[in-house]
Amino acid sequence: MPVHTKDVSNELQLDPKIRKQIVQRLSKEKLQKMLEQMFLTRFFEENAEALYMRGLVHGTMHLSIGMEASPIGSIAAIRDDDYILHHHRGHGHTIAKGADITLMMGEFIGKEPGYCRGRGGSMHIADIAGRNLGATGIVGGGLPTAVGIGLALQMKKTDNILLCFFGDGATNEGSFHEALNMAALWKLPIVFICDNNQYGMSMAVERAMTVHHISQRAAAYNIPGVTVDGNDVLAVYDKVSEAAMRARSGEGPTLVENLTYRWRGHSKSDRNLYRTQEEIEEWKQFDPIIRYTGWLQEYKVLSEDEIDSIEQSAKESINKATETALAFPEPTPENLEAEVFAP
Amino acid sequence: MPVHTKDVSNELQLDPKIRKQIVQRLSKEKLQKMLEQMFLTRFFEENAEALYMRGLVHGTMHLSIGMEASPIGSIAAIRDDDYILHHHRGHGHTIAKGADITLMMGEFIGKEPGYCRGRGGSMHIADIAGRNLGATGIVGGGLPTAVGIGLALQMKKTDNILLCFFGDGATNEGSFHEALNMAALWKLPIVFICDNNQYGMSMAVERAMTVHHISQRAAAYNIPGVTVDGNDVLAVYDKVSEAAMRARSGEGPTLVENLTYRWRGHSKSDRNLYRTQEEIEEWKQFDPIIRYTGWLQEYKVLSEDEIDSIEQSAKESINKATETALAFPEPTPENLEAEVFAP
Amino acid sequence: MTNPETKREITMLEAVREALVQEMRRDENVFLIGEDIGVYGGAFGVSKGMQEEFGMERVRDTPISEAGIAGACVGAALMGMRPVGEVMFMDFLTLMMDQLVNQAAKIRVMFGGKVSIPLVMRAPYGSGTGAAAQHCQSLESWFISTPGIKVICPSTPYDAKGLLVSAIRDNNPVVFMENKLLYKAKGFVPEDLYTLPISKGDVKREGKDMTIFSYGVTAQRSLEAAEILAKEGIDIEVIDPRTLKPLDKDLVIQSVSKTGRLLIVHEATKTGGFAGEVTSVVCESEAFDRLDAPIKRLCGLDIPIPYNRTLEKAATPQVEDIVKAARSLAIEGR
Amino acid sequence: MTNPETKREITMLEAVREALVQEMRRDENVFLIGEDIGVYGGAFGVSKGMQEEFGMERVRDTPISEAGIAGACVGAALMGMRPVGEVMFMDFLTLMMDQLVNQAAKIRVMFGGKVSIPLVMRAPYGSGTGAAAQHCQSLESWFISTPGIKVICPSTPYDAKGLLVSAIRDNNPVVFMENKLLYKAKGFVPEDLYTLPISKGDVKREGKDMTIFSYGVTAQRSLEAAEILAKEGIDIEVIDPRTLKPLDKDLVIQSVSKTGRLLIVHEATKTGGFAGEVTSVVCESEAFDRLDAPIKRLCGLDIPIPYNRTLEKAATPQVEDIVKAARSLAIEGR
Ligand SMILES: Cc1ncc(C[n+]2csc(CCOP(=O)(O)OP(=O)(O)O)c2C)c(N)n1
Ligand SMILES: Cc1ncc(C[n+]2csc(CCOP(=O)(O)OP(=O)(O)O)c2C)c(N)n1
Ligand SMILES: [Mg+2]
Ligand SMILES: [Mg+2]
Repeated sequence: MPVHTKDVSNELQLDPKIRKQIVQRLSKEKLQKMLEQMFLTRFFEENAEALYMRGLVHGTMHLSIGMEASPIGSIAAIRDDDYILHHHRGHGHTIAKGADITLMMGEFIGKEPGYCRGRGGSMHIADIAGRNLGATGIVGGGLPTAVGIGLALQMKKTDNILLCFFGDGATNEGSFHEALNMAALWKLPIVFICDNNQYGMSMAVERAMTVHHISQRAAAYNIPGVTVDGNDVLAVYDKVSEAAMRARSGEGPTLVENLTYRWRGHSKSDRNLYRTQEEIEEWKQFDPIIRYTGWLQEYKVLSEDEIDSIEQSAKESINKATETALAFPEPTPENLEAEVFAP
Repeated sequence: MPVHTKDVSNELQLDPKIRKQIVQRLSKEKLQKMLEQMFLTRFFEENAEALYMRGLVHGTMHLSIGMEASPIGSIAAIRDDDYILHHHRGHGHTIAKGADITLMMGEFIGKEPGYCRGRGGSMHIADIAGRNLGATGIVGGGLPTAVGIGLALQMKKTDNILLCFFGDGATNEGSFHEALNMAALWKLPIVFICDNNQYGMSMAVERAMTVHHISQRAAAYNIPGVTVDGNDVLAVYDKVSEAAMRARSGEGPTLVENLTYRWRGHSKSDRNLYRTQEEIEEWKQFDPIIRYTGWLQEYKVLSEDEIDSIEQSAKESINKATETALAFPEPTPENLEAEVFAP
Repeated sequence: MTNPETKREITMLEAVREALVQEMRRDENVFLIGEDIGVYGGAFGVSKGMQEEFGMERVRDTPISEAGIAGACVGAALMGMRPVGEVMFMDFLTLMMDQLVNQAAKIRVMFGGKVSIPLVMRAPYGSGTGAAAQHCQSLESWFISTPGIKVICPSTPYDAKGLLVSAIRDNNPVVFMENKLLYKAKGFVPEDLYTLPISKGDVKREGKDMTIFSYGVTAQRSLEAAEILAKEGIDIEVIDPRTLKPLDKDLVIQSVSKTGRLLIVHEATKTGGFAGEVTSVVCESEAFDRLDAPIKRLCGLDIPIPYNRTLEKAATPQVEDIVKAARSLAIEGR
Repeated sequence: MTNPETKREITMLEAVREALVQEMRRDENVFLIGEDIGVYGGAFGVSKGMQEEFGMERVRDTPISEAGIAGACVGAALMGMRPVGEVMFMDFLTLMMDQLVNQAAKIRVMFGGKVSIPLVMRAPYGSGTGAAAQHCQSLESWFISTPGIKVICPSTPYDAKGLLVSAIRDNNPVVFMENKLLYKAKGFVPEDLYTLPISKGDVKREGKDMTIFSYGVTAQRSLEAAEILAKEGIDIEVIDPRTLKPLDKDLVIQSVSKTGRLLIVHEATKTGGFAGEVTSVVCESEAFDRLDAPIKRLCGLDIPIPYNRTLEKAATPQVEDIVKAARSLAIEGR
């Protein structure tokens, strides 16, 4: 069993009173939007997976089913005019940042009207206009780039901030170290968010590093580090809100670790030999959507019927987006060399 | 004033009782050898500098005058059959590991009989037979290599260890992070030793990182980290001995930070604009050689006369080595391409 | 073409694994290190099952730390081991460049020839899997231009096994390129351990009208193209250097001297690619005077590899592109 | 040769600084970032005094974190700034390869052309300073073979200033190479801000018997060699591409079509170096038929640069080597 399974089930769980306070601080609209986004992400990926199985997608794909609370809770904590930078497992982040799901699906299938005109694919969805500065397929590759984004935000004297997402495995790359040090040194307006899903491909966190919590690594940069129940969208929202405030007020970066779990294999080629079926089942007990809908009902934010209808409408949106995207035109291979350099 | 000047003058100073115990644990021969090596290093570098001034040396040079206690105290703590890996400022390390000073000087001047046949120069002196695995000119570049050396020592089931040296500036390179993580994870027989001389070129440590002590970075790898008065050769010896024992007994790496100071400029082109003359003078009060000779007399290990004669004989050795090296033959540029690949 | 005396057909992937397994049985200094090479078997399954035989020490999973992996190889090699590193995709060599170029390639000369660095870095490369710009590169030219590193790129299972064994036994750093699309390609491979000489190319098909110089997957495509053109009466010689550095110049010079025409085909981008080097080698040789037409290059477009399958195909030479280029070169200068 | 209308002579180092200073005054989005570029003025003194005028934010000293510096440039460029990074020695680009190659060069295409990355990475390069194997490399061919990056390498103060300004204003990642030995070379440079076109080469000396193609310090050495050979009646045209990528192919083709002979000279290692690319460009052009002799390369030896001064000199083409090579090429094929 990976080191963190117990953490989420026990010590990290929010005190129900605090959770209730968080809910009370938020508007129904906001709480509902988070739920919508969680459903959209889940269904987007289920559809993506189905397309893949049907042979309609060429290439690879990294699903975040079971991890939705981390990107969605985090991004709910910032403003629309703030920025995000994410990584290969970035569907949730993209949806949370307000992407058009049809253009997203178009990119996933590699179509011309897709976000990246079919050049990027699932691993590289960016929505520049939506201030989603894209996804890198290089593990840890976004972290140094984040330094530059933070620097620009600071130098331009904006009050915007950046959320920089990466996985647990990425924290073993040298780029993580260089970026956190520079961001801490210059007090850049960045929140570094680790979607700790317990594995980097087949490597369990405890086989890849000697600290129990990735947030402990914040000590090397003298910045706050916090570990959160990453399957609790409200806890994530709360902790990232604090870190965002810190970043926005010029106090510098925070390292937030959202403990979560990936239900699916790493990518299509994964035979899951490095973990047990029991472990997966155990984590499915912490489905972030089921937990969230439970609380929404408990705190009387939404009724079961309302939730059902949100779920239904998300499913329909995704189905429609998929249909539309499948009908999108293909890009054509003319003049590819001409588009490499910007004029 | 850089952050650490006060540390050395106050809190880090060894309790005299402890220092006395360390002296008592060591043979006179050993204590004398450390002093000899400190003198040899100091005079080697003074001669090197003079040769440079006289235009007899082409290229660059990094002097460690004032820093001798760190490499010499550290390497005194290991066995002859142990290994070291060091960096651009590596004259002291090379002497401490028992190098032939004539071959060293020969390399410094770029002669064929020099350690690296004139191909390496001051920045790359290696004495493979003496288990000094050389110096890299890439800041932090030796750290990943150290992982491989440690791995080989462990896989071959030897009881040898490696001391891996680097500067304070190197700890901001990604390679530092990757290497320490891997070494900690696999409990490699390595002691990581930071010659913290307060600056990476013109960058004061506190302008380059947000932790007060580099040893705090050990927390990110869950290994011991210790800061030592790096101008006290006995304190260095003591702390590195402990870390060496840990490494040798299979408990894994330690991060040792030896606080010291470089009296000379970074290299020849340095105009010292980033620090004050007072600061340099203040640190000269902590001359590791003067401090050590003081204690040796205080604890009646050596008399003033004995010390003088050690000093004299070191000076003569270096002068003689310089003379011999200057008369060494130059390498010839035939068949250079043939030597690139090993047969 | 060298023809192995066996009737056993296995894939390139199996051939690579067999080379690793047999060398590891023979020499305990050989070990594997890389990301997810243990139970996962590596991203492409090359080392599948090997951890069971050799244990976690000798088939060592690492954190995601490419510089660390490369350094681990350099340091172990410095100590006399024979590490075989795996970089998951050749694109991630970007993160190993200091260790490979500034350390591995230079240590020997820099330290006066007193030490050697026998390491192999296996690097799956190339496009065609829909993995887009950051997972599809062919970066051989970086290493070809780095003194002190050898570069090998087999196009058949037979070559892969023999050359990988030689690479492991070689006393220098070797970048061993493995084309992802070829992993499933089958060929005859002897069961016994054997070596093939580094820096010896191979005539994959004899012909008299034109030489195609190619390696990796485009060597296979060139052979297909040659068969198609044979039906049109164009008789193509396909030569595969197998080792890109140091190059078997004699083979190229001899073949071109015979055919008078040279088409160089590779997947890597044209500008700055290996084809320029090969062109120069021929120009500087006696074969220059035997040329009946200018040397032509057919290489990857100067673009980051796109995700979309149609665009991706357009980015590198396919069989039909080779047919077209060779057909046009065949009549040039006549 | 383009001749500036000025009588003011300054060094290449001053020209580079002047370009930076004037662009920073003009455009507040331009900033400098690198190691020891503040009070220290950079390892070679290029930015000496600039922090006083522009402050610590716009002339930003960094920790020793090359990947971080490159990333800072990529991210800032993504946000519409125009960062100018300094890598202390070109050799340390090894530590920036992921950010430059996988991020900077690819982001534009990978994100569907919806963003651009206007960054400049200034890279002092080359040997001759006795800094040995890890501080003397000329790594241009890595970037020439990377789609999405431009490569510039000036050989005069005039070119340096005009091209650096253009590089800063260009909307793409540019590796700007500065030869260390040329920092002290003097030349006429207008005081006003001006630009020179990227991808336009320059005829540094007109001649009719042979073309020498060279850049950086070897372009200057080629000019010296040409003067020596002029006395022997050999009239050499020296062309300097100034931008290595995208290359001004027309200039090369025209010059070679005129002279019929081509010698390519560079400091970078011969094998896999840029000379191969240039050879191919000529072979693929109409100039091929005008060649009176095979194209020759005179380049760096395939070795890590040695420390010893004599060996170091032997490692790269010196004036006398160029004279010898050109003299021999002049009579070849006659
Ligand atoms: C530099 C680099 N190394 C390796 C890979 C291959 N790879 C892709 S995702 C992955 C695992 C990443 O783990 P983590 O950071 O935890 O993210 P997760 O996939 O779990 O979301 C690996 C090894 C890569 N894309 N880039
Ligand atoms: C990767 C790399 N970056 C930059 C340099 C240039 N450089 C050489 S020494 C040095 C300072 C190193 O500082 P530190 O690690 O503290 O060692 P010190 O010189 O103080 O002994 C720098 C920046 C280098 N050699 N390698
Ligand atoms: Mg993970
Ligand atoms: Mg220092």
